[in-house]
Amino acid sequence: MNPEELFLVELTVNGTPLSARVPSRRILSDFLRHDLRLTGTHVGCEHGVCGACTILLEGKPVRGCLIFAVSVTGSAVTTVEGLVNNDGSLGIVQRAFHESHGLQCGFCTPGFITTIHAFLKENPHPTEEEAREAIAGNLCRCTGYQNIIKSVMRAAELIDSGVRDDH
Amino acid sequence: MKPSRFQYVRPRSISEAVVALQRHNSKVLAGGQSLTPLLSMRLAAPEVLVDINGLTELSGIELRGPDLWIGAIARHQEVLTHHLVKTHVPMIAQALAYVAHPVIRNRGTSVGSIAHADPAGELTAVAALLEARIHVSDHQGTREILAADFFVGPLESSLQHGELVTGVSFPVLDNTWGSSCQEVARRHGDYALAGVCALVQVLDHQMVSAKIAIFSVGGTPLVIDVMGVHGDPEQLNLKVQAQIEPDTDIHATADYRRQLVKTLVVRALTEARVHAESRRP
Amino acid sequence: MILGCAMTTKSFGEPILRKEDPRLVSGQGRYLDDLGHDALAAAFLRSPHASARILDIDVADALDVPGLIGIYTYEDLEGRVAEPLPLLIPHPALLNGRTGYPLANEYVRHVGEAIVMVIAEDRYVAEDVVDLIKVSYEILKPVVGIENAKAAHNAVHSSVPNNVSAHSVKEVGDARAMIKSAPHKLSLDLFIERSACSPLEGKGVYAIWEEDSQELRLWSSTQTSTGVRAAVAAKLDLPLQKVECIAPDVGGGFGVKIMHPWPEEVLIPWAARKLNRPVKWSEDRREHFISSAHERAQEHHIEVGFDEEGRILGLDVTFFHDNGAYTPYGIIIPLITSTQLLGPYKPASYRVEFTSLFTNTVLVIPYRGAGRPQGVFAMERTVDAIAKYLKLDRTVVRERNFIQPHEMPYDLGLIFQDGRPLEYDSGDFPASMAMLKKMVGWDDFETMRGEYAAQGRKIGIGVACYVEGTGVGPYEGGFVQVETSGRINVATGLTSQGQGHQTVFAQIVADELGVPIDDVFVTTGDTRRFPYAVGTFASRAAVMSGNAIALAARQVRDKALRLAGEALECDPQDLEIVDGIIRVKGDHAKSIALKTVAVLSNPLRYAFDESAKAATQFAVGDTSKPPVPEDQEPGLEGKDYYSPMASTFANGMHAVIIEILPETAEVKILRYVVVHDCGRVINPMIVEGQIHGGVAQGVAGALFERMAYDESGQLQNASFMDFLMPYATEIPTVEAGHLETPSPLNPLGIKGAGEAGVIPGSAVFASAIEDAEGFEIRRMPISPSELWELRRTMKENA
Amino acid sequence: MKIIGSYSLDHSPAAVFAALNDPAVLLQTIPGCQALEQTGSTSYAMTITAGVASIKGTYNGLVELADQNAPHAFTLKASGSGGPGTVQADVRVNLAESAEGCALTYEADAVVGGVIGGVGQRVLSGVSKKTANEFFAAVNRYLGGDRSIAAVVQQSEAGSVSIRKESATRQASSTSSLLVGAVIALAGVLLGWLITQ
Repeated sequence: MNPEELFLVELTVNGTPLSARVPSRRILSDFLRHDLRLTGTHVGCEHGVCGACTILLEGKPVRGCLIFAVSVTGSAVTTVEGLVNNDGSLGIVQRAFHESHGLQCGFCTPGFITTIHAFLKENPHPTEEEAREAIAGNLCRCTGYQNIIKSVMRAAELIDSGVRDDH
Repeated sequence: MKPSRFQYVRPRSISEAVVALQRHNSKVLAGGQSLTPLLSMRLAAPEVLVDINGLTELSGIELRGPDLWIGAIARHQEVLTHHLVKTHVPMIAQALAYVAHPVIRNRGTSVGSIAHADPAGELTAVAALLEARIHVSDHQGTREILAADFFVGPLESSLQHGELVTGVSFPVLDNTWGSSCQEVARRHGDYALAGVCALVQVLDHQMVSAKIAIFSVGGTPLVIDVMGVHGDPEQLNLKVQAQIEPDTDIHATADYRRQLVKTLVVRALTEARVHAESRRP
Repeated sequence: MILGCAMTTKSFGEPILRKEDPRLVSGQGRYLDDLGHDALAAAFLRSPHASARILDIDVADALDVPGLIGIYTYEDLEGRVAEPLPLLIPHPALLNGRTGYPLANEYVRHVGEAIVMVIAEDRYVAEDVVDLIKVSYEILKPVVGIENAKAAHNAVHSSVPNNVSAHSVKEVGDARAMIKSAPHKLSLDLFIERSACSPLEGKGVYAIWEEDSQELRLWSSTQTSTGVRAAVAAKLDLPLQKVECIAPDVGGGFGVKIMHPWPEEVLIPWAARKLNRPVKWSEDRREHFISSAHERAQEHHIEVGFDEEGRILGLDVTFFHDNGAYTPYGIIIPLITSTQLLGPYKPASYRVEFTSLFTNTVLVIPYRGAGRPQGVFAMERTVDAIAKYLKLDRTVVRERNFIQPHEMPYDLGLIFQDGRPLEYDSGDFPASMAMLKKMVGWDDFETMRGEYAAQGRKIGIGVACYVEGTGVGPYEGGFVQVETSGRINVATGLTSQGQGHQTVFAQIVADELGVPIDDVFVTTGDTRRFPYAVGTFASRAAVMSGNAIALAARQVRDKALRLAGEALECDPQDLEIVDGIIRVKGDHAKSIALKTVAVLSNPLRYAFDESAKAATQFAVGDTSKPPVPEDQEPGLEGKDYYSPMASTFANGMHAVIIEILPETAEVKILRYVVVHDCGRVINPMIVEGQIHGGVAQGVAGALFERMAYDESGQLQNASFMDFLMPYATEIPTVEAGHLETPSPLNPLGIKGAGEAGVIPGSAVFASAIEDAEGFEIRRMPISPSELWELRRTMKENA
Repeated sequence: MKIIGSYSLDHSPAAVFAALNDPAVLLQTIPGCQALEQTGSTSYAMTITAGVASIKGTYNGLVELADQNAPHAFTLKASGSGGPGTVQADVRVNLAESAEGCALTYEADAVVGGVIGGVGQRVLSGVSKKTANEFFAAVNRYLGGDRSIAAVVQQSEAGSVSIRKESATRQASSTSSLLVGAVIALAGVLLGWLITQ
């Protein structure tokens, strides 16, 4: 059997240009985690249901496990690591999760945070039902979602109060 | 759960794409939201994957004559929120609201969903009900397939080896028409246990046309003209039940699916009528 | 209860924000698959058959895959690795315990059992190789489901022809005679189906063999790193001192990660040593479904006798437990069901008999709740049936059967899962019920029902009670150390999977020592930091490690005060510690920093930094005494263990109001109310979070999740597409009320809270659905389709 | 899982029975059948390419037959495996006279294992019924004189397939049992499920 053909995949990840040569079948979440070593993006099911691998592709949340890295070369990607403020303090959604006990084991959390970050850009003043709807494509086994919804509402409050968020 | 090897082709034009699709055991990669899990589970192992995500000429959503054209790589979310869709073929947006979750809709394509011919696909029902036309290219030329001829079986279309769906055109319906998409799923965003789309025309507060498409019940979307019986729930149900052949699976019995269809048909027709009335200026 | 000392910033009992969070929300967690990027990857060929004999394994086609490192079958295993996996919890009633091999030895007994291990440069390649290996099987007739296991036309293990792994009978009083003579009798058959923990992170193992020092370091996504360490050392024939096991951040456990060693926990270290290269295996979702563990499947037959008032005179429970293909974790689940079924009630007599059965399905170990959801379902359905029969309010029958507060501690006359007498330590069940009824508006419900009925809507209310033995032994330990920088290091051996241990244990230490919580750093699940431990399960971490750490902190405090007393020339009794400063009560000028005492506690020869200079031999010391007094040790640190006489018993009561859609039989949850008593609460925010998560799993288990095996032993819903773990849109907002009945059994007065929320799920929904529909609900979970079919059957029968 | 289905053919039960037991016919009519050969007195091996759209794979199967009662009924026991999974099935086929010609009914008791069994439930029975109908339609056409190769499914096959089909036909023709074909036909139907996901 022949060695696999490699493709150069170049991404701008969290503002930094990064690249690696990988086979065409490398899944984007694996590429970020193992080739670029950004392990904040998690993989919970590899079939697109759990949402733990959600990242922002050109600002829009997508499932990292349902995209081939080679297919998005040249794109800008934001992961949960990239939502930290430039001074290292927590971004608004991250802070809201901390303040609202929106996580327990933390495994699903990066996918929620990226999803909610994008959601609040579009709808900065959600109702609780809209918040529930917004997170309804992500699975969490620990929290029962109640405090995640609370976190969405808290993040909206923080945005309103003018708390710093670099992203 | 990792895909097996494939040769990756990223064509720069439709003509390059259809040439690449001539290769043995090739498969189109558009949004990949249905295909990638199949690849990761190794249920599908195409030798060649033709990635059309770079074909920006296929990303359009536009009016073309009497039709609304949706290109092969227009994402569900773009379609769902597009003003032309909302204005001219609102049923598409009504159906897309049920398709998975926003994050999936950001990447998945509406045309890909039709090409996938999933019996639970909301858009297959919309395409069938609106008599949409599927535009196909291969290395020899192009052709159009009527939705009624396109869906052949569960996950199977009349698409031939080497063919690429470039877009789907939906006839634009004026504001005398109303539509609705209704379904019941176990969880929010899941494949429906049963679903019904309804399309009605109302003139002078009189229903003059009423058709439904049933999905997730049987292998292909089933279109039924219910004009005449639409006002009589009993006759309506008799007519519909005679034509469906639901299966029992781990989530629902066949009879429960029949019950859902009975309920959803009425719900969809009622809502479609309300929708038609609401669209009038 | 803490100490009788003054504290300015008490954190025990406060909703302190979690110390874990900043790391985890910013992507800086380190879960198993985040480690070892350059390690070799393992993948497994797993049986597609539920019962088969392996005839041949043909690897010829697989050998030329670039990147392949090794292919291993049972024949390749060496030494104790080739022996059956250990039976972790033997029990006299477990007559025929059976365990599997790390790789199947001739027979496979469930779909998913590992047959071949492939090691390759990465996981993609490893899976390519797996695809090219051909195994031929002689397919045998599988045993699936309790009925087939009982019938025993086929055997899971040929050496156990009747499929019975265990049988047990317990009696308190003569229940059968009491039922016979009771004024009223009922019998019920009740079923609960299989479900599973399903943490978002699967299992995983990463091992590094240090050839030079002949040492093994392994990371496992486990609920017990000490257990894994001991098991792997034994299997690999290594001295314990040459093996260290670390649980990194763990993405949820809920029980499935307490089992050890999993086959992979033996095989990956074995391969790492054999190849002298780091090796990693990360379980994927499909593997988790078919090769980890499930729980819950039980079939119960109940005979109950009661008086006119609804008081239970005799309760006779016979149940069958499906333990899957193997019993590595013993029969803990049916033991818990049999002992915890009674909940807050005191039937005059009780008999329970269970039979545990082998089936050709994934093995069974505890899933959050561990046998209690089934027991509570059985008991609560029985109580509801009595109420219905006597036309009494369901809560009234419950109240009449409650153990009363003045009867505490209450001995149930049974032996609990820890081998000790089952005695409730505390609890006020009538108060809990009163609170629940008030919160949910129980007494006004008929008005609400009428209002809904007037709109053509159908609603129902359900109630369920439980008692949960928590904080089981045998022990946990705690270590507390004050560094000269003022940093407080705390270690305990048990592991964390999201319970907030780094926060709650820090809260305990901050209060005990009088230091800012920010200075306290907790390590869990690392055998290098604390080698003696049991593990995180049975709602035991707060009770066991919390108390051990408190005791260790008290040692440190005593030592600090003694040393400070010497330095300040005063009686330690007159000292207090506030914000890390030891000072004389009432004379705050006279003080010494705790970190300075840490310097003094360790007499030094060498001044490696400024603070150390203060402890060198020419700087300090009473020359009339040795530098380290005879009964003392250097360093300001303490270690202690907590080993209780008995478990503590938390309790709770849930009520739910549901609406059932008339046409589609979909169940909508209108309100979900919880009253919970877990003794003194360390961090109410975290306890509430545990309840929310537990309730979500309870809802899931009642209305959504099941393991849908077909008759041939194929799991038909082995993905998140068809195993219906609920999203936010399916889970209600929980309204929680708290009672605090302190446990008299431990220094902190606490009880466990981890599992509570899930326990009454099936019981409370069955109660509510029955209330709404009017017919009996005897099997859970229930889907809209099943409820609709049941409704139709009832109508046809009527 | 149990699959029950029926099909109405325009020819007599005897003609249908004969066709279903003629390996040459079966090779032409089983969707995706590539090759078959006798491996024992009542056992046969077959290779089948099956699937929907371009999601296809090649599978190897074994078939045993029993309970033959010409021209009314027969049972086949089939098993097969490929990348996505395994299948074992007992299929009872009954043929009865009808106004149209022959009323064929089948009842399959099948075990679908591997990945496909775990994730394919949503469409398994739909796909299997459809594949069965395609097969019987092809048999019907064959009996009606249409000799074009299994039109429905073969359209998308590459050229190399038909070459292998020809060589396979020769192997098949050498088998003696009249029942082989029917058995393999239905095995093919069942195996066809495998890669439909």
